[in-house]
Amino acid sequence: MSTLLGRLTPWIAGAAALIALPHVFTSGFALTLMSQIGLLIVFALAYNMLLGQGGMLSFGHAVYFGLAGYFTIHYLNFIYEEQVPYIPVTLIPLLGGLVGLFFGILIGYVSTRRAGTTFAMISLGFGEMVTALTLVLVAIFNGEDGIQTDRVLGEELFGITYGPNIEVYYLIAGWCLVCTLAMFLLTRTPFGRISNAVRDNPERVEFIGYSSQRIRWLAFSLSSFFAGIAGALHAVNIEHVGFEQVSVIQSGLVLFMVYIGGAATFVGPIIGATLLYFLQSTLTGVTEAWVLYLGVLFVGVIMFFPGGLAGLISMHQPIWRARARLLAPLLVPYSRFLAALIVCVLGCIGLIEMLYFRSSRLSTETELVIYGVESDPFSAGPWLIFAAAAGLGAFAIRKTYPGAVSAWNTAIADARARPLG
Amino acid sequence: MAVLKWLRTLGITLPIVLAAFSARGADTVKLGLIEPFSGPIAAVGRDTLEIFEFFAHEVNQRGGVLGGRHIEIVPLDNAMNAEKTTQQLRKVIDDDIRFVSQGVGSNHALNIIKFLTRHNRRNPDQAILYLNHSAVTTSFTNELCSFWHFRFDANVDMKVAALVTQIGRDPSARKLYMLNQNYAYGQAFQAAAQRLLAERAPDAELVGDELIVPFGKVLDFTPYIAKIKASGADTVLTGNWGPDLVRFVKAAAEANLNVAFYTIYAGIPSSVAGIGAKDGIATRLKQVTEMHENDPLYDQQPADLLDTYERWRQQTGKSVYSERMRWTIEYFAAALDKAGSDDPALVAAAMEGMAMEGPAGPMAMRAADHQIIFPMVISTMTEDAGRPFIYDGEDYGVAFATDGWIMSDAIELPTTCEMKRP
Amino acid sequence: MSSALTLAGLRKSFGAAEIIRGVDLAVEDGERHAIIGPNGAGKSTLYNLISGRFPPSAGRIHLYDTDITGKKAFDINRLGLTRSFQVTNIFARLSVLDNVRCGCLYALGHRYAWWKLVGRLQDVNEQTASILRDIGLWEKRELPAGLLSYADQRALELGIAIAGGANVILLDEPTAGMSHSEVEQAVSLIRRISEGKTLVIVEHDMGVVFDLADRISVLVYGEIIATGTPGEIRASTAVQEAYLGTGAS
Amino acid sequence: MESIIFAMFNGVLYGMLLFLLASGLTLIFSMMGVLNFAHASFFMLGAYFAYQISEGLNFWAALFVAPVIVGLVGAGVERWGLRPVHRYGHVAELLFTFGVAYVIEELVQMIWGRVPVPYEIPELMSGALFTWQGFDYSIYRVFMLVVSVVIFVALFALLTYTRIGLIIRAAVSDPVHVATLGHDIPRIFMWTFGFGCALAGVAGVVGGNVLGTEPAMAIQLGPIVFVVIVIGGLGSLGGALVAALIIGVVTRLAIFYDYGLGSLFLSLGLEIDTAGLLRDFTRITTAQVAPVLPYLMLVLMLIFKPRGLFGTRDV
Repeated sequence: MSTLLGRLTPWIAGAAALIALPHVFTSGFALTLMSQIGLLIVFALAYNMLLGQGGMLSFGHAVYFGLAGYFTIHYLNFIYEEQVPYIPVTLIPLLGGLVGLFFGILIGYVSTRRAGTTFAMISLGFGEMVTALTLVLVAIFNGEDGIQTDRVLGEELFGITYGPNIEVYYLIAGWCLVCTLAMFLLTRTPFGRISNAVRDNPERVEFIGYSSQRIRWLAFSLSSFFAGIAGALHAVNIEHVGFEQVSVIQSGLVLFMVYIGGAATFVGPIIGATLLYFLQSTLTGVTEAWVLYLGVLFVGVIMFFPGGLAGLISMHQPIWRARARLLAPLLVPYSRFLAALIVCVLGCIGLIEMLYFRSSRLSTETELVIYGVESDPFSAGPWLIFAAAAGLGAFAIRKTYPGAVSAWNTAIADARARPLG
Repeated sequence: MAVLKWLRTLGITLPIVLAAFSARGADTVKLGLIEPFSGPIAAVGRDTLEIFEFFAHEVNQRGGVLGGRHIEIVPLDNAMNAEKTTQQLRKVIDDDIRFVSQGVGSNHALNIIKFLTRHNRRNPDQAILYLNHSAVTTSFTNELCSFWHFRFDANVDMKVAALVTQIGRDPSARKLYMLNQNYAYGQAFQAAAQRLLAERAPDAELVGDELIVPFGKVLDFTPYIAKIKASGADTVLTGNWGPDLVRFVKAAAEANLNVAFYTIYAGIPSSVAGIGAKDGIATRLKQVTEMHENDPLYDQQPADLLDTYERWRQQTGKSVYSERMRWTIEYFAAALDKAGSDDPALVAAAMEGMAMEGPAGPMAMRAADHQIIFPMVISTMTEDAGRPFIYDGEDYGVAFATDGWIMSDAIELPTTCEMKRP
Repeated sequence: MSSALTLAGLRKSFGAAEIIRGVDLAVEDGERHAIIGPNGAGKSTLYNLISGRFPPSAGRIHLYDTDITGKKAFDINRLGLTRSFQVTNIFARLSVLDNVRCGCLYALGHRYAWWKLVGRLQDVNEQTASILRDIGLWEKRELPAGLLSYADQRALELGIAIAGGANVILLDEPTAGMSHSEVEQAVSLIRRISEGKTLVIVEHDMGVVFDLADRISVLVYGEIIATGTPGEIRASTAVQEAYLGTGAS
Repeated sequence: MESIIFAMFNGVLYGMLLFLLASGLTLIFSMMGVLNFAHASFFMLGAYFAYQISEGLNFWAALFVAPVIVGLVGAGVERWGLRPVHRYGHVAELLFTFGVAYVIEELVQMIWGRVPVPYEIPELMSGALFTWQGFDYSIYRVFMLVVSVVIFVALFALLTYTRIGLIIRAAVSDPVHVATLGHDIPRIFMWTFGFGCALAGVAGVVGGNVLGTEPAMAIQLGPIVFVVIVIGGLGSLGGALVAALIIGVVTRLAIFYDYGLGSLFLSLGLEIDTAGLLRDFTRITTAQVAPVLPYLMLVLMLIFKPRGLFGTRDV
């Protein structure tokens, strides 16, 4: 019983957090932010069924997210016009999931015949094609304007109308929890394990009785199902869907979320979706260079931490499990490295902000405040300071990095040397 | 050289900002500006912000509104993404901002209209008013019209009406070729032109009518140029903007296609910069606007307005190319004063029917649908016609010269709006 | 007597080069059959043809009475033929346990199931555990397979191959690169797991071959020049000349 | 008949520009197995560098200097970016270049601003060379064609007949072996990548002034280039050429023979409600969907011939 309780603990804690959050952050902005994060978590986890679990890199997964969104909006509008059977809004996401599943099965059949780079290119091709079609088929997609709806269909269970945003938040939170649990359990099924096996070694799988193509197709379809649920939730939350939602930009964003969060672990996409969307929503108002920072972060993660943020955490898990005290010797070398990293990053940010200010400043903006200090990008002082910080930081990174690595190596070797228990 | 320019502008603007900062503490009337300030078309959003801040500052310098309160522009980035627009609207509600403006992207405009319709119905005490400075979809002041929406730009149909009227006057426009972007806006342009051509330009024959996949998907326009050439057209009428306009015009110029281009958006900075002087002049590129700097009427504007324009050019290194954004602020200020309150419902009521002196005669905010009606001018890109087009301090070596004015009566179209007032 | 595996007139060309030049071979049900030959004789290619990695250019392959010529690898596997690889071919990021588990899922009828949890599949758990103990990796079951030592990875390779309980097992140089003591362990392991099954083994270590095999076939330049008991092969002058002779002297 | 030839000639002109872009991508892919998502970004860099250089000097200086700079940037990206990622496999490399594309786009905006730059065709070549069907072909159009053909021939000759080509081809099929012969494979890869990027740079120099030089040009052009090399068969230079020409000609013909899909549906006996949600299908013409056709061809190709026209190997 205690192990069952232990396993359920994270889920109960997660549910409790989802219930409590809107009482902590009460503003409408925060509520929208959390609602979006909730549905993006579903989308990111769905995407990771491809990338992290199945080894398929897709540049066009927003297609299923967006098409489900379009369908949802149309369906809600049709309910108003009484052309289709009534479905309560609570269950509408399921409908979106089925739409995603339908297109996933259809398009997946063609695209999963190949893996690796070719698969990536096909997904890009489909993404481009569907985006172009949303602009051409005006009656269905209404071009750039997109389509709108009113999510309030009337009273449902317990008098919920989904008029107030808090009700939509709880709708999303509920679906997010259910989908997360479902996708987590999926990783523990025969399908989930073989999907991992296909990722690691598609050829070998063929010699233990499995068609790797069939597995990819199944993974693709199921992933599209969950992406469809996320798309429907998005449509209900925003009451609008437009071509941005199917576009390659949206696909790229979810890729960034999953990869930066960490594709190799289950929680990675959750971390990535939360962190990136939060940063995106708050930083865009602060700095113009946000997209550049995002790109650099992404490239940096690929080059230095291919496991993503969650990977950084989970690489310490064996040490932690073996003996928590083994983590202690890591503290000093890690903080040295971190300090160097922070100095370098702060210096670089300063330089970039000044460059942006010089190239695209508005005449109504006359001063640049970096880290609370007014920095004049037209005098040498700030340039020298930030360049020095960046340079010294980079130098210090080179000096401290090997120390951090060797500390980890020692710790992990110690941890592995201990018997299983 | 560039550094010098920056230093110069810094010297000019520093006192203004200091003044602005001293005003920050006071109780301001906030106007949220929801535009893309990041992402691929951030330039358009940021230009808008600059104009709004500049002219809001002008109003504040004159003594502000409502007996000394200042107008504060609150930039809200939507990154050209619909969900971000909604999110920013919720922020607007959080921060108790009661007036918003937007204009880049009619999809966002539509979202704002729908959102505010719902919000204002549910929360009449916290109603929010939307001042649309540039989103041109005609239906916003027809079947989708709302009491909470005011448009300070001509809609597509009106702009097409102006262009078609001018084509009717142009004796060299005999064979007309239309090419538009295949989405809501381009189709509306096409439909309006088809409707108005027979009536206003009976001598012009429509020899081609084409729709293309929009948003930069067409990389090479030469096949279209070949078709235009084969059709014998002497005039092209297009609503294209962005890369779809730039590549179209450049391809025509390169093939020495001898036609005149009637467009809406040839004169905005990204078009001028992308097309360049040589190709623009070769294709006799025309635009329809509310005003331009080289029109004879320009110099007859009130002296203080000319002063303001001159300051604008000095401070920003940019030409004056969107008068309507100035009006938006002016209307806003005048309506606040007329209402004597910053209650959006009262301000909206005050704005209805409000008249103001435009650059070429009176203009009015039609009460029936909240569409502004004003005279428009068609102008052609030329090499030298007085004030050259400048942007970010760069002189593009071109200017626009007036072809003719289309007065309000020719632009004013009937509306189907059934306005519901609270 | 029924044959477990029958090759008839098998040929394979890559471009102009013919690698397999008409192989006829019948492996009896339940026997341990070794295929030996110099490097480049086409042993791995022969395995690839049998297991369905490539289709043959000509000829037929039968698994018992079923014609498996040109069938897909997974179809052949489902009919009861499994193989290991000369170059270690495992699922590097999965745990050792999951590697073996994946090997038996299909055979135990769980196929593509996405509605059952692997942890709850009693039959799979039991079979996985018994194979892990057999190959001596039970203690290391939670390690990612990529972190295993070379010898352990070879053992795991074998474990994945036999996990499905296939009747016909093709092993490709299972002891390659092992130390002397490791080889001994491997041989006893192979003997154990092939009990009651049909085994075909390609091997360079002649000790292993003569120790294990009931019969031996000699493949030289894409042709089988001799088939017989270890004694017959040892005595064959043709084999001596073509192959063993060079090795013996 | 002449109009068909005319449309096809236009298609060839456009196709050769596509090929010019695709050639560098194909080269990099066939040597390194890396699909460079940032390829169109290097194309964009070529256009911007060319603009900057032709502002200061002239077009001819830009034509030779800009690609060299782009090539050096590309080699730098390979040396300090791609090489460390190599050990994580091709998908990681693809992701890396995807990220690089983002970064380059932002850097371009940071340096040159967010509006297009006025990079124009040199005065000398903007005149008409000949007129066909009343359509003036500028000297520049033909110049572009010549550059593309020269590059194709030179590349082909380089790979087929020179020692470097031999080493490069050997390095692809058996890198370990070539390394034991004393060739520095990482170095070869670095310069291959740089050279491929330089080719994209050349395309940027000659294409930037025709297409318009702006920050979004990479993202608009990138996907179509991938379509070219996938249809042609990954890694096949000849395939890329044929695919580029096919795409050029097909899209041209689709615009020229403006055929309505509605009439196609009618001839198939399908009736579509002209007011319903599917009404657009009756209205659409082939000209309107011309830019989508390459993607459609890509999908069809992958269904019926997954390796592409001339592809010899899987990815």
